[in-house]
Amino acid sequence: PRDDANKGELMRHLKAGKKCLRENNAQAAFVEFEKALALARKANDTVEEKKAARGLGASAQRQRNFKEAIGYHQLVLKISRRTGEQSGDTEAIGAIADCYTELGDLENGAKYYDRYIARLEADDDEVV
Amino acid sequence: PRDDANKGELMRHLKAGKKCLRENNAQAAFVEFEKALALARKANDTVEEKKAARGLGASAQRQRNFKEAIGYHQLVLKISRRTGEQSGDTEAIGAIADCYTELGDLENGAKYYDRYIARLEADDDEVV
Amino acid sequence: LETVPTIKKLRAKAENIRIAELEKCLTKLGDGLGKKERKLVEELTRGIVNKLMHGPMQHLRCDGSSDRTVGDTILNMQALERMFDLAS
Amino acid sequence: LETVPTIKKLRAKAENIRIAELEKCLTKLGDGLGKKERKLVEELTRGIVNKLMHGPMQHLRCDGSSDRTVGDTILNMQALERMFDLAS
Repeated sequence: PRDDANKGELMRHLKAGKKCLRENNAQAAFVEFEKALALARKANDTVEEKKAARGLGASAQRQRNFKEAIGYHQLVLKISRRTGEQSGDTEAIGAIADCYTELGDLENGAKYYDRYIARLEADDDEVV
Repeated sequence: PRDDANKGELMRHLKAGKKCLRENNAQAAFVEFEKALALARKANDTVEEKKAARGLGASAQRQRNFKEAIGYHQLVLKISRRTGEQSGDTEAIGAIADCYTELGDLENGAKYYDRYIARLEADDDEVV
Repeated sequence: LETVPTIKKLRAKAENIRIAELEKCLTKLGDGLGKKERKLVEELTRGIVNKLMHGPMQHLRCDGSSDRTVGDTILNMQALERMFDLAS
Repeated sequence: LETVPTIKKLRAKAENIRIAELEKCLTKLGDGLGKKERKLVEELTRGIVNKLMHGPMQHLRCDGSSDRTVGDTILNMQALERMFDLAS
């Protein structure tokens, strides 16, 4: 029941973060996803950890903190490598390319867009 | 109960027609949709009459009977005018344009594509 | 008028992708979807494709009333034929 | 490299359309959809957009290995900017 309570809290933070993002409140979203990330790590829950990392990346990007956003999108890819479960990778790679492009680093933008485009036709980026 | 039985038979023919189309058996599909059209008319059921007309258009088109197909797609538009219920019109207009284009009548193709394109951005072609 | 067959090919290309993805999804969903839900999902796929292709298709037409030139329309057509692999 | 910002804009355009249509549909569906179904429908929309935009995005890249020329890539970019109204 302790674990269940923690999972419940984790899911509440993820849900609240998504809601804040939809309402264009990226700052509040970031706080929610940070809490979710901490709880997911404590529980060794890689599925929810990835959702939190993705949310943090999106929230940072919305606030135009592109370097920080790249870090969190890279975290998504890192979790995928660790678990062998690639859902969400295509979107993360596209988002990293967007961030580099925003930073004016077109070389790295191009590099990640090439990886992104190569994945578009293949099946299928599950949604995290 | 008589009406219910007829409706059941009508729906079976529509379903069979769609299945034949998916299996690339347009000739068999045409027969099913013809039966469905007759039953829908007998029952004054304009919703299912439109589905049958649409199926007949698609089946004729698949067999490269483009003139016949145009007639059935026009029937879809005619039913819409009669009922004031425009679902499926965008697709019918696009299909008519395709048929004229196949017949080499690019003037009429262009005319119907213009109508089609004008409707693409507006809401929303319900599926018949 | 020479762009008219390109509109047809582009429409067919988009429709093939839409149908393939939709059927893949409906197979995965199995009986998890009622008739009304199925219809709304089909509408959703049509809405996305139609709104996405509206721009390209519009720019294949040159109706004289807009300031789009015949030259631009032809360039658009050639680019779309390349990009969507429409040469037949 | 000058096509890179266009890829970003094109991606954003397609994503905006996808999200808008998806939310419209989810609102209509209300509670008619379970969590798993919702996820599959979201995947469906991503699949359609990704497969539809694969060609155009690929043709914005000119990697030297293909026989796509820089000139074609620039023409593709200009056509996409026109057709998807990407000038910003």
